[in-house]
Amino acid sequence: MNPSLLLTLPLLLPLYGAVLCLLFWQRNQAQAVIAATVQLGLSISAGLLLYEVSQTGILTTQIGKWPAPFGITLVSDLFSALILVSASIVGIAVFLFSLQGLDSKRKKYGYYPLLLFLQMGVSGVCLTGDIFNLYVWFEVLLICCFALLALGGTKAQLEGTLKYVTINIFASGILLTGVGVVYSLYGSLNIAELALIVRQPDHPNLQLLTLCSVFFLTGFGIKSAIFPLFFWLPASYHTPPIAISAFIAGLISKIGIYTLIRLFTLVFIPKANFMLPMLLLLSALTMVIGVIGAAAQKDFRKILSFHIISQIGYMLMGLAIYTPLALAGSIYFIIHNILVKTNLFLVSGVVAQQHHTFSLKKLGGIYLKQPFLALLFLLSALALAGIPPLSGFWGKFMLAMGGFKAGNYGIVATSLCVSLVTLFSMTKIWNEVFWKAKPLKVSKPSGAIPAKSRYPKFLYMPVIFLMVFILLISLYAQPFINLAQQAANQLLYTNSYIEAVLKR
Amino acid sequence: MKTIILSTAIRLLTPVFLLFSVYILLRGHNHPGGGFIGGLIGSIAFVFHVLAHGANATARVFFSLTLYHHPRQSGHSRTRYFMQIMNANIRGRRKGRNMENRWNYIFVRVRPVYLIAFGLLLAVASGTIGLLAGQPFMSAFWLDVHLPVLGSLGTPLLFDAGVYLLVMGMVLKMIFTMSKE
Amino acid sequence: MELLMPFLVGTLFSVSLYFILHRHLFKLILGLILFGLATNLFLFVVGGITTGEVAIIPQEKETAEPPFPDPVPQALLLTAIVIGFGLQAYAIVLIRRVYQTLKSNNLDDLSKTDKT
Amino acid sequence: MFYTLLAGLLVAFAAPLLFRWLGRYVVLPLALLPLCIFIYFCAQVSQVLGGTRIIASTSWVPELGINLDFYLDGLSLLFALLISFFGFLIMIYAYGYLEKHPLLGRFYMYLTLFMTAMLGVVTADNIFCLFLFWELTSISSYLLIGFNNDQIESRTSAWQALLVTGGGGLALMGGLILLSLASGHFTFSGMVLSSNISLATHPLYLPALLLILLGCFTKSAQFPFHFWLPNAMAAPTPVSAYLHSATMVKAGIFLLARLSPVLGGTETWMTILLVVGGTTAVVGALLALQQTDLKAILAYTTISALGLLVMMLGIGSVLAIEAMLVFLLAHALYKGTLFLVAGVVDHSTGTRQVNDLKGLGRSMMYTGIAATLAALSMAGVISFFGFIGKELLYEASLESEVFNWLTLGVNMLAGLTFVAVAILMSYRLFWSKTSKPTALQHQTSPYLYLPPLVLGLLGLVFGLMAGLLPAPVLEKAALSILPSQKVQFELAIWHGFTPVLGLSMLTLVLGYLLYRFLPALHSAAPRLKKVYRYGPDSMYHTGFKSFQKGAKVFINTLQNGYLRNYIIYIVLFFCGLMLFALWRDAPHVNLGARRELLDQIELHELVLFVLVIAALFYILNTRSRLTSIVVMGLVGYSAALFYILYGAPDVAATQLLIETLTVVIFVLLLHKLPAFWYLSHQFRKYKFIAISILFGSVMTYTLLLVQEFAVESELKEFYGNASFLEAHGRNVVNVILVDFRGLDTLGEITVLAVAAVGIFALLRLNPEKGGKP
Repeated sequence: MNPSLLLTLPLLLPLYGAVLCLLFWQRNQAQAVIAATVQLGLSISAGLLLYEVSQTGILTTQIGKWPAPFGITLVSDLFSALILVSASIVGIAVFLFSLQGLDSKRKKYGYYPLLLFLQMGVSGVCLTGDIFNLYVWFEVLLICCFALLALGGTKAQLEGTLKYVTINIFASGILLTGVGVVYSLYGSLNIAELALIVRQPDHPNLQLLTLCSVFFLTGFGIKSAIFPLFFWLPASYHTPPIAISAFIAGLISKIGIYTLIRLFTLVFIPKANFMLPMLLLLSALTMVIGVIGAAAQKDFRKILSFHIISQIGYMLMGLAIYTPLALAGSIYFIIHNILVKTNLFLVSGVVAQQHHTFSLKKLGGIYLKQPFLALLFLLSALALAGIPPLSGFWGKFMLAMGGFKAGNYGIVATSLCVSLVTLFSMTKIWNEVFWKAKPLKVSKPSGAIPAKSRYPKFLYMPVIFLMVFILLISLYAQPFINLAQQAANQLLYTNSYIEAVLKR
Repeated sequence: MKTIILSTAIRLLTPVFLLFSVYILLRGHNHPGGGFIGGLIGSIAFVFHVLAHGANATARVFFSLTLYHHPRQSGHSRTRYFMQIMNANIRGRRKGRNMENRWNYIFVRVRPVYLIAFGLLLAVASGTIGLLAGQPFMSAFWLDVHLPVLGSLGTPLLFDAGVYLLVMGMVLKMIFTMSKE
Repeated sequence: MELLMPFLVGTLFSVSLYFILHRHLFKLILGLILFGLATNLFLFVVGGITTGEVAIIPQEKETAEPPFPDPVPQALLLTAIVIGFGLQAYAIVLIRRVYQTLKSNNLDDLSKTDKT
Repeated sequence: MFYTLLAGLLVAFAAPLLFRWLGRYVVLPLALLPLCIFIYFCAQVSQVLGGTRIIASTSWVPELGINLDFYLDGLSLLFALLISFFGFLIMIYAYGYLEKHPLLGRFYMYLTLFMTAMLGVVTADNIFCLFLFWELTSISSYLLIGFNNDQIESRTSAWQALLVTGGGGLALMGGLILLSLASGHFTFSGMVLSSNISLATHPLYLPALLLILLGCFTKSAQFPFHFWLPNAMAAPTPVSAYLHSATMVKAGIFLLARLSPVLGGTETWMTILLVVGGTTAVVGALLALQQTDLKAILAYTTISALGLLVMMLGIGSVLAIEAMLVFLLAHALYKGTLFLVAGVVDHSTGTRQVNDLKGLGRSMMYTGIAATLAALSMAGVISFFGFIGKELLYEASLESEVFNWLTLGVNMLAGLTFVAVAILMSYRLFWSKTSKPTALQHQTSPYLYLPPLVLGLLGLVFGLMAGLLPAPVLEKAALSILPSQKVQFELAIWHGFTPVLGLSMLTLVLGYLLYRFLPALHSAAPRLKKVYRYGPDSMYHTGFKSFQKGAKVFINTLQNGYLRNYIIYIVLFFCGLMLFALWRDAPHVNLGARRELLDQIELHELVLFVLVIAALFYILNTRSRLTSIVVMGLVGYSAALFYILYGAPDVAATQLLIETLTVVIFVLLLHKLPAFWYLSHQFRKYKFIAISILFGSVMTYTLLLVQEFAVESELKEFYGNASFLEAHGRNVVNVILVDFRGLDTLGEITVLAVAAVGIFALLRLNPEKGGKP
């Protein structure tokens, strides 16, 4: 297939979909139909892209036919294609959930177009090969997240969004200055060309590369919620309805880590300076503090939210170890986490729909009443905790193996300890929500959760849908691990990327 | 703000501003200007109108269209009927023998959100043309004509026009919503 | 002026950060806007500033002849300004809604969602 | 073999469905499964004994060395037979035990899952395949312990067991990875084949060994991780009998045995195993004596027995391995029986307290017989299999190279306890004379007493025909543990009058005396509570609670809800890194070289500069909101002036218009707010000023530095050349925006569109106006 079509479809489909949704403003049925079509098309095109990339190697297209460093490049290697595919899967699941799991008011005020714009932003971030364009797509992501997080305007949402907005605008500013500095020092915006430039041993500004990387580490560090920069996440992710927070929590923070990996393998090679030990330290702290935070929570969604941070630490760990195996572990872990985290959020949504609360204290008895839901939760939770043969194990295993091979014993030890605490917090939810008998006091429906839907069982659909994929990458892990390893190799041996983009 | 002079001035100035904004849009490719600046100027024209007259008035004046029509009477010629309709719609005169109760109208409201959608659609569609022709997205196509203000005609201009519409729609949407608060 | 601009940008950054750290909502939004301004100016200055020339090809020529300012930072800046406007407009509205809903303009009152 | 496991998994997951269709007859297919598996493994016996190694291998993730490799040697076979046979009996027993339980289907699911996992553990060749099943046993054990999920004790115990064994599992994972790195193999068979001395001197040997031992010790309830096992007795009795006495806890022993040809033989291995095993045996025995709950007594004696097994592995001689294997089998048989008996008693009388139970022999005769058979084996009475085990234990201890008297002492102590407990479990419960035997709530069903009876009898049969039945399999098993040694088993009831026989007799006598003292010990037990406060169980609970509390305090301090603190962390992080990078890598700014630039500054520039700075300082101090807006607008317009001064008319126009719009929005939205009272920073003002200045200075310095090193971009030239000729536009900036970098603009207008939608939703959709959102 024509690569320019393949590469632009993930951008164009949601964009056209969103435009159509805007034209059918406030007509929920029509918008749902449009969104459904787009989700389907998006996953097909992402799947085709992945297939094509795995068959023929890195694909590129030059927007506007302007040659490489001058026009904007869209480029897809295996890593981005994998992320896109998982994003589209999550998109379908969240869309299915929103059909019954979101109130019609929120849908009326732009839920579907916002979701589609958000997906467009995700595609843009994954596909772009230009550092300023990356910034632009991140802003698209950001504004969509703002709008979605505050959609509905409850007190908690507004409070959370305010913190999210402030800190993320700050991050965007830092990123923008970083882009300016990079352009000024190296005279290019094209990531591949930058990669080429920083690999010239005699470039006069090479010593300033670390300085540039600090901007991007901080900027994307904030967006991906690594240790001292994560505070917006636990403040905001648990406030909106599940149909929103599942997508944002499941996907968006991983997009930040995706970018970090992309830039720190291509441009800001951390090998030569203090960045690598720095990243190791950050990943360890992120893991530990995230998991401690999760252990302290007493709310279904808050546990899950805080947990994201800890898992981000794992993803950073692969980058910090900087070997193909560890990086493959990170990639696999990202995909696993996108699917599993979203699924856990969706489960919490199903639970909340019927019990009107997320508080561990008030929930209970689901194990007896809804054994199937309990099974779905248990599988996801164990996958998150990295119990073999579920997906989390593979990622963890590759990271641990990579860490040991590289001699980074400390970080592996930390990650294993953290994984125990993960098990602790997941089983805490299991104990309280599923095993414990339901407390007699029945809680009233509160704002963030829609009233009972007509087809409560329909909410199982997205959970089952995601579970199929989780089990697929768990039990039939080999092809995915293989892909992750190839992706990691593409990332670390940058020549193929540079050649594909610059055609040199 | 609501002094009569000012509001009259704004009423008169708004179309001027709008024309100016279109001019800025069109010359943007060769001189300072372009879709953004044009769109912003155009929207600022509306903003002042909103500040002076309120959002509802602006919406009524600029963004809604009432089309009057009536069934053609058997004795009237086609030309006369046409004149009547034109009279009614453009000059606002809906008179005529036994006509008072026969006028029907169609009310069309252009919501700013449609402007946004249409602008975005225009912008992305101008890029898609290249894609459909088997070229990369946003590949430019130029017509071989040369116009005085515009210079050449091509898809990038379409793109810029989309930007113009979207910016205008966005600002209008915001201002309308805010002033109704 | 090339040497003075960094100090101006630095001052802008300082003032904006000071406002962002303030616990009054209104000051927060002022801070955010000034911060956006500071980043834009930073981008502009870092792209190199030259006086007098513009990046427009004169009628009689076919290519731009040096000296002309680098158009790339300008284009980036334009994009950044507009994006910044979108974000800021949203932030302003958000702050108004926060004030309306939570009945406070003190940021210190907004610490409920974080607590366990 | 692979299909056996697959069948197990499938049946396990089908169990709840089968339960829905078949009701309580679900037991039929589920009991049939272990029976079939047992028969399957029986059919393999002759091959294995003949020396063939049965291998089944399925490729799974070869990239990581993780494949589903299985093999069946003597050791696996012994365990597999044990597991499947026990599994069969337990399935039947569970049917009697949980006859009317509504969740019987799920129970069978977990139990079958566990059985399959256990079979996987013992037949795995690939170390990570073993790990997979190892974790599966932990999980299924967790689900089974918490089976009475409405009771808080069950939940807590299940959680404890999971965390302890799960933690051990993670250590094991680390250890196995290190082991595979050190040895270069992913399979046990590969490691054993290439096993040489070099592994012991490998730098990774010690960490790998320690981690693996940690995993094994937690699983096999070795001191100080033994505490979860007695608590796990919250599970229904079939579970306790199956998992926590006969099989799962022996997974650790199994792995130690499996790895002893690879890791064993070093001094470290020996010392750790002897010390830990010995301590566990003693502690288990001492604690068992103080218990009055039947299952607790059995649990602690199990711990003690596990300690003995570990000790024997530590000694590692042929005799010790022989002793270990025999004792393992004997223990599984009698302890399983006794657990089942305890379950029957509990089920029929409603209590497990020793002091409330008396004279049950008449009402539950078959159970009593089973208990007696098992107790005789446990006490090590001649002609029972337990006797052979005990003899061998003593013999091996005496022959041990190190600590031989100490190991013998430990063995004796454990033996005494076993005798005392055995008397308690049989004589005291069933046959002691009493005027008021404990009344039964209901009759015992044959499903409940037949399985223990079979097991008990098996103890006698194995004892009598020791050389015939179990010996060949055990011998093969020993061969897998000691591949390089010559192993010859001669199991017999009668060895003649040896010192060891004397010791056995002595144990019996002393054990009886100990039994007489049991009531005294029981009454003394409450006084020892103080000691337990420092025991590992209460340490666990204290640690657990303080971890949760500490985590809460910690996270509430860090994530305290104050936005400005978050910003401060971020800014400090950024500035710190920047300063470090500047200090470490970057050259210094050389302002002196650029001094002449200062002379080029024109007056209007300077005025503008001063104006902006002044405006900024003014805005800092003003209290009026309107003034702030105006001044802010002024600053924005000045920026536009700068843009126009330095050749960016498009940017300037945009900035101008946008500043205007911002001011309008401000006026529209914020002027209606009620007059705001002034909120000062109070005390922290200076801190904030310092941080702000730090941030500003870092940015200034960076800017100055970057200016110095800026390069001319090739983009500029290209755009300058191509703008008109190829893109048909003279305004290069605009051409970049709509053509060269049109995608940026597309993204940008998307931002605007989303902002508009978001603002609309934010202002229109709120809970106060439209009811619930």
